[in-house]
Amino acid sequence: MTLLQTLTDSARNLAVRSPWIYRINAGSCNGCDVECATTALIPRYDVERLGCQYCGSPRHADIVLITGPLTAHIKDDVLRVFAEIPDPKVTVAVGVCPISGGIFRESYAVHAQVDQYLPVDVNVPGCPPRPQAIIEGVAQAIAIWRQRI
Amino acid sequence: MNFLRIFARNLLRGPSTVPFPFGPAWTPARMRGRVQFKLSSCTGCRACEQVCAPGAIRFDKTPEGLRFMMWHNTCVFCGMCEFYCPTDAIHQSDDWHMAHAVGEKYGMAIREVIPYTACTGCGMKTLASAPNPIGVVPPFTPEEVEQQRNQCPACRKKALAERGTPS
Amino acid sequence: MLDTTTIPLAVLMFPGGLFALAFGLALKGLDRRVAARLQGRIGPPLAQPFFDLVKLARKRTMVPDIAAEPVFLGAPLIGTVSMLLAAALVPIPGVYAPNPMLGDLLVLLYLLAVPAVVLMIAGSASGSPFGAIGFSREMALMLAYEGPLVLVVAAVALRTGSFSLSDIIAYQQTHGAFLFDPVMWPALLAFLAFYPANLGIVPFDIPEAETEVLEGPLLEYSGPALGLFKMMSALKAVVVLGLGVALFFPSAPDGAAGLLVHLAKLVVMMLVGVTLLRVSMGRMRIDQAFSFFLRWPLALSLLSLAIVAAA
Amino acid sequence: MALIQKELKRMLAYSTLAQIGEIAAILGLGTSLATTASLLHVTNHAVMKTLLFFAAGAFILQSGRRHLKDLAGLGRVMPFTAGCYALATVAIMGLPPFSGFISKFLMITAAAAAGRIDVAALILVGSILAAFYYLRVVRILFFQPYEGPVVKEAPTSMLVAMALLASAIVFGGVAPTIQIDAASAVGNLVAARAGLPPVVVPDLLIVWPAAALIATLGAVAVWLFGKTSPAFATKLAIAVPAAAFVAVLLQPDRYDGLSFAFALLVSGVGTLNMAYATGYLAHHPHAQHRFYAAFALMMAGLMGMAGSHDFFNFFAFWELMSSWALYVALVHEETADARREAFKYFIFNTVGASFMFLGIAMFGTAADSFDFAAIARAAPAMTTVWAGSALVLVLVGMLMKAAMLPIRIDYQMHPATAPTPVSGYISAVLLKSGPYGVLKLMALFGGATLLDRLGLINGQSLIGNAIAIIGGVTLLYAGAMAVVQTGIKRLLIYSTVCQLGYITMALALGTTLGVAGGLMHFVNHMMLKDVLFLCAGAIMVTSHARTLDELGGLGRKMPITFGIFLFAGLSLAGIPPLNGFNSKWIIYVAAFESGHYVLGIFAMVASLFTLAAILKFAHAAFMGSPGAAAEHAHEAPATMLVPMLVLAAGSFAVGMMPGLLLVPIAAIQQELGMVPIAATWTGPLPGAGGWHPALLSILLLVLAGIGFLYLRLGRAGGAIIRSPIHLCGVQDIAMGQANIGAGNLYEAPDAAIRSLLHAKHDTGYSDDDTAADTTAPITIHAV
Repeated sequence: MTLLQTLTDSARNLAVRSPWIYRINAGSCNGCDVECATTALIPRYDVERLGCQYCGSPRHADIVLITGPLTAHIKDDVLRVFAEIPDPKVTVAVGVCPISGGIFRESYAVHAQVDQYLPVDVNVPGCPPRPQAIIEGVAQAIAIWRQRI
Repeated sequence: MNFLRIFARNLLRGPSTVPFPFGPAWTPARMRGRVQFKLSSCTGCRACEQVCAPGAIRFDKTPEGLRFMMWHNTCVFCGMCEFYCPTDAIHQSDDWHMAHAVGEKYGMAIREVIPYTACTGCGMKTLASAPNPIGVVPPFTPEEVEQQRNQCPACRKKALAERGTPS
Repeated sequence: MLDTTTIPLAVLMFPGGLFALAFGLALKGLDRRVAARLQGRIGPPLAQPFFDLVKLARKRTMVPDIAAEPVFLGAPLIGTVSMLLAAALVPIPGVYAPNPMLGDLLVLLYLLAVPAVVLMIAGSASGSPFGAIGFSREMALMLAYEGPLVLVVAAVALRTGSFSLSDIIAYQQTHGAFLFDPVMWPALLAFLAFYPANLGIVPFDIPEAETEVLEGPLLEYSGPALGLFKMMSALKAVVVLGLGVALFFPSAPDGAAGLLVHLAKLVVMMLVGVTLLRVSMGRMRIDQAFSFFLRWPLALSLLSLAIVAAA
Repeated sequence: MALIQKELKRMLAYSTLAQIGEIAAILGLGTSLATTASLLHVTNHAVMKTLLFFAAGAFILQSGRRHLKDLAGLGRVMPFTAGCYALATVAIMGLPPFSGFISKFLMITAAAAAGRIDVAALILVGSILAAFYYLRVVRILFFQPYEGPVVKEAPTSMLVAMALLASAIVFGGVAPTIQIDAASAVGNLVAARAGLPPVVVPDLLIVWPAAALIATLGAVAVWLFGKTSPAFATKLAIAVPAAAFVAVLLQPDRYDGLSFAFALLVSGVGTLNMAYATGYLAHHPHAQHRFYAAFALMMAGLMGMAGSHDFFNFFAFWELMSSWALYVALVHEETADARREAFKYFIFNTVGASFMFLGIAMFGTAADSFDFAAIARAAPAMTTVWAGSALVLVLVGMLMKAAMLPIRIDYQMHPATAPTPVSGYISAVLLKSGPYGVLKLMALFGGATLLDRLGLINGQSLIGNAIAIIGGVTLLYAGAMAVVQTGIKRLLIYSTVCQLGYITMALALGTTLGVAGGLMHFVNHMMLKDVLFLCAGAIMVTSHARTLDELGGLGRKMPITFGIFLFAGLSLAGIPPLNGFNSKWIIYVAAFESGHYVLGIFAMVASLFTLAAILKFAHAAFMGSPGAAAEHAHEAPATMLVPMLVLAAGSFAVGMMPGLLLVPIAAIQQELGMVPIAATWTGPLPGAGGWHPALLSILLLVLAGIGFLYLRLGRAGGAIIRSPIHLCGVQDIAMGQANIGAGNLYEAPDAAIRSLLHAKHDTGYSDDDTAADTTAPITIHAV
């Protein structure tokens, strides 16, 4: 058992070093989206050091960044795209909107807390949160993802 | 062909990446980060509750005193509360390390109770908040302020009346 | 039968299977790191493609409900396997000469077409409209760059008089490498325009554009199937660059030094042709790319054919 | 004049004038052979014309109508009379195996013997015109639906007379010796009085090889039994080609090497296609036994041609194979398109055949015997101009058969409206008779005899180079056109013409490697293209679609057909370990070695076009999101799947062991007097860099096994999850709208090819043109 055990453990350690990021915009004002973009692309906060890479398709995703307060109009689309992401996945709610609805908390058009509908793992409050805060959130997400992979 | 020059410069100067997760990160001086609350200087005027756009700050009366609640996960860090707080009880620090697991979602809050004190005049429960007399002629002397600190609003009105100044 | 004992070793271990795969992944890692450094950021660790493969191996496989499953999952397998085999066909001057039973330049040329075909079948088998658009664009691109490639191969074959890669290398060792032979310069330029398109590098990776068509054919792939595609592209890099080296400047010392020189050449070709191009250019539209290939690469390869025929 | 006639009897009268004109022209030549030929034609024409008038009289008596238009569909109501009429029409057009053909052949030979090529050409043009107005009547009689009052058959007395005349025609064709002796006796009398030498008539007896005989009699039997017991007739239909196959096997000495292989292939693939046809036509059975009979007769023609030892027999069976038997098979579905396209193809074949007819007549008369060996011996004696022009005429006839001329390919192609088994058979086998004939002629006249005298280019004959260049240009042109098509069968037919270009080019190279590559591709293409057509047939049966845009996502409902199609398609397109690539590889190496590197480059680029066309077909039909046709689609029945599997297995076997084809090819080359290629049963491919496909395939399979382990890792977490495709979360797009149809694939190259070849968007079905308009750049076909 121990050989298999060590094998899977070493595989997990290696696998954890390449989390791919996918961003779902659940009706956000794009403030957080711009911050998420800077975390990956701008040389200053290059998230690729952690092995992260933006991927275009939900099928390739490991860490899912959700921004925006999940407006009613787009709710079921987001749920459907979220279902298309293969397991083991980790969800990071970026910005206060997905966590609690932020400014739009009591609005009729917003299904405020995202984690009523989706299992969220890490919250990164802020409107928008600093790129470093997002990187910190992603680092915590990677730690959680290590157990699930 | 200046992109070749840019490449050369990048290669020579080396990457300008901030080593954040593996090293400390620079924070700008006037960064509007996490909100901090100093209980002692809060006079319970509830101005911040009025002015908080996302409704992150809430007061409610409890038997021991006026409870102040502030939920970081709704706060949009606009800084209005700090601006309007007369006694700068609320202050935005530059701490942005607020990423947290979903477990402590409701843990990211400040819950402080401003204790009631018995009114020196009539023995009623009141907040020990210093009066803020505006437009009182002649202006209060410091020991008058100290003396009225522990009085309920009713006694303060009486004290003002005795002083003969229009409130 | 010829001594076929060396073939399984060649295909599985040294120039073929594991070695080509490992070197391909290292090449990809180096490419991503140098690209990051050119953009002034640190970039991923060198072994990043290897971590990607291990992670993909541990994820669940999802298949679209309208996809034809055997073709959907079989396509990446065939692509990767054909590239593993093609790696054994590419000679390493001074170190490894492929066994003639395996095949010559023409077989290698059409084995190179197999990954593109596999990508197309994967795109349309997945049933998604993005995949279909990716399929249509991949075929348009292939129709564009195959012309110049065939002409270049014909020019080289005419010049050396045979299709077997070992003879081509021998010819160049006696008559001087084509790199320094002015007659073959147009062919070299045409080949330089061809191999970024074949490897799907940014100016020409229109079929798998992340932003426009959400990675086209690879959209519906997850887990190990996607890992196979990544392996395929890594192997294809090794094979195409190896072909470039064999065709244009194969002169190298024998033994271990020859291997190092060969690997160094591959790295140089990768850095110049792939990384520099990838970082400095934006992605073309499909009709631009199509008409680009029918302009000067085609003209150059025709010119080279004419010169070689005349000379 | 006859052409513009509307009324039946006036048309017949004018046609009689035309025939008399022919007879007078031949009589005018004055040679003894000419007089005999014209006398023979007088007797034959008398019989045929009276039968035509009898039948016409019966029509007018029964239906009371004279004009051609309202004779529509009479064939259904008065089968025997119309049958006799049709038989007489075919005979008078000079088509084998009836008496008209013998007399027409003798007349043309007489004209050629007298050196008057212009007269012979005139008669041939006359017979082409005749074909127009004769066939028009048959088309109206048989292949148009009949509406009108009930009309009973002609009275028995007339029937008996017609039967007698019909049997005379048939007897005159099959055993013409009695008639010829009688005519030549009279001819001698006339010649003696005019002081001319006695006439010597070449022996014009159609020698039926056993296999051809079985197939013909079988065809007639199937047609007859078809009326009474259809089930038995269907089984008989399958038995006929099988019996022919056995007959060919039993008579190996009857054929030379090349023809023996060709005959085996003809009957083998014929059996499979016939079995497939029984399944295919079971869905909308109408007059399918007439179809089986025509199909069997075509096979008979092919096998007879393979077994022929002299030009007369060769041409007789060539005509039988590609004339009226083919017409009946093509026009089976009796729609307006089918009639138009079949008529167009019949006329094209007649024109091709008349070229050949003239050439053969010139050869025959120059060597005053039609036997191959005799002509070969006499060839050096002929004047270069005479022999050269004869050879060119025959070659043009054969190339037109293989749709090789690069101009207006869509006229030369066999129609897409034919039922799929026959159009598959034509593509795979019938069109191959062109290259087969070219190779036979090259071998017969190769080297010192004739070809070299006609000019040499760096060691190869001028004509050989010309054919190779024609082949090269055609394969590029047809390949490009194939990419642009969206009609199901139209696409496959264009790619057939492209592959035939490969074969003709390879054979015409003349080098041993070229001929070997050509022959190997000959067989590979026969198996692969037939499988592709059978798959297309399976699709059309389940979805009744005709263009690719109506299909989509059939792969899940028809997995076996999809698997076979993908295997055959990729193999034909030239993917390395498969057999299509092996033969193409030999052709590339041969082209480069024999100095034709331009043709080699054409070949390599064209194989890419084939790949584009095949993948477009596979995507539009099998993969992609399911269209309307996919709901009720179901897997093809067993009778259709078995032939496909047999052919696929055959091509896989050849892929693994190329020796299976190479060793017989080496034997054939030995017999044709060439240096045979070095080939052993399990050996690698011939040529300089000979590699072994089996080695590649085994290695691929081993590596695939290892790769599969990596693939299985993904399932560690349980079964594969089936989830809807990712449309960015949008739910209200109907599946049909999400389908990228065949029409809007490859926009950029499509536009380039269309502008280059100014090809319009046609699927071969006129009424479909309105549906798929070409102006809208990208039209998403709504469900």
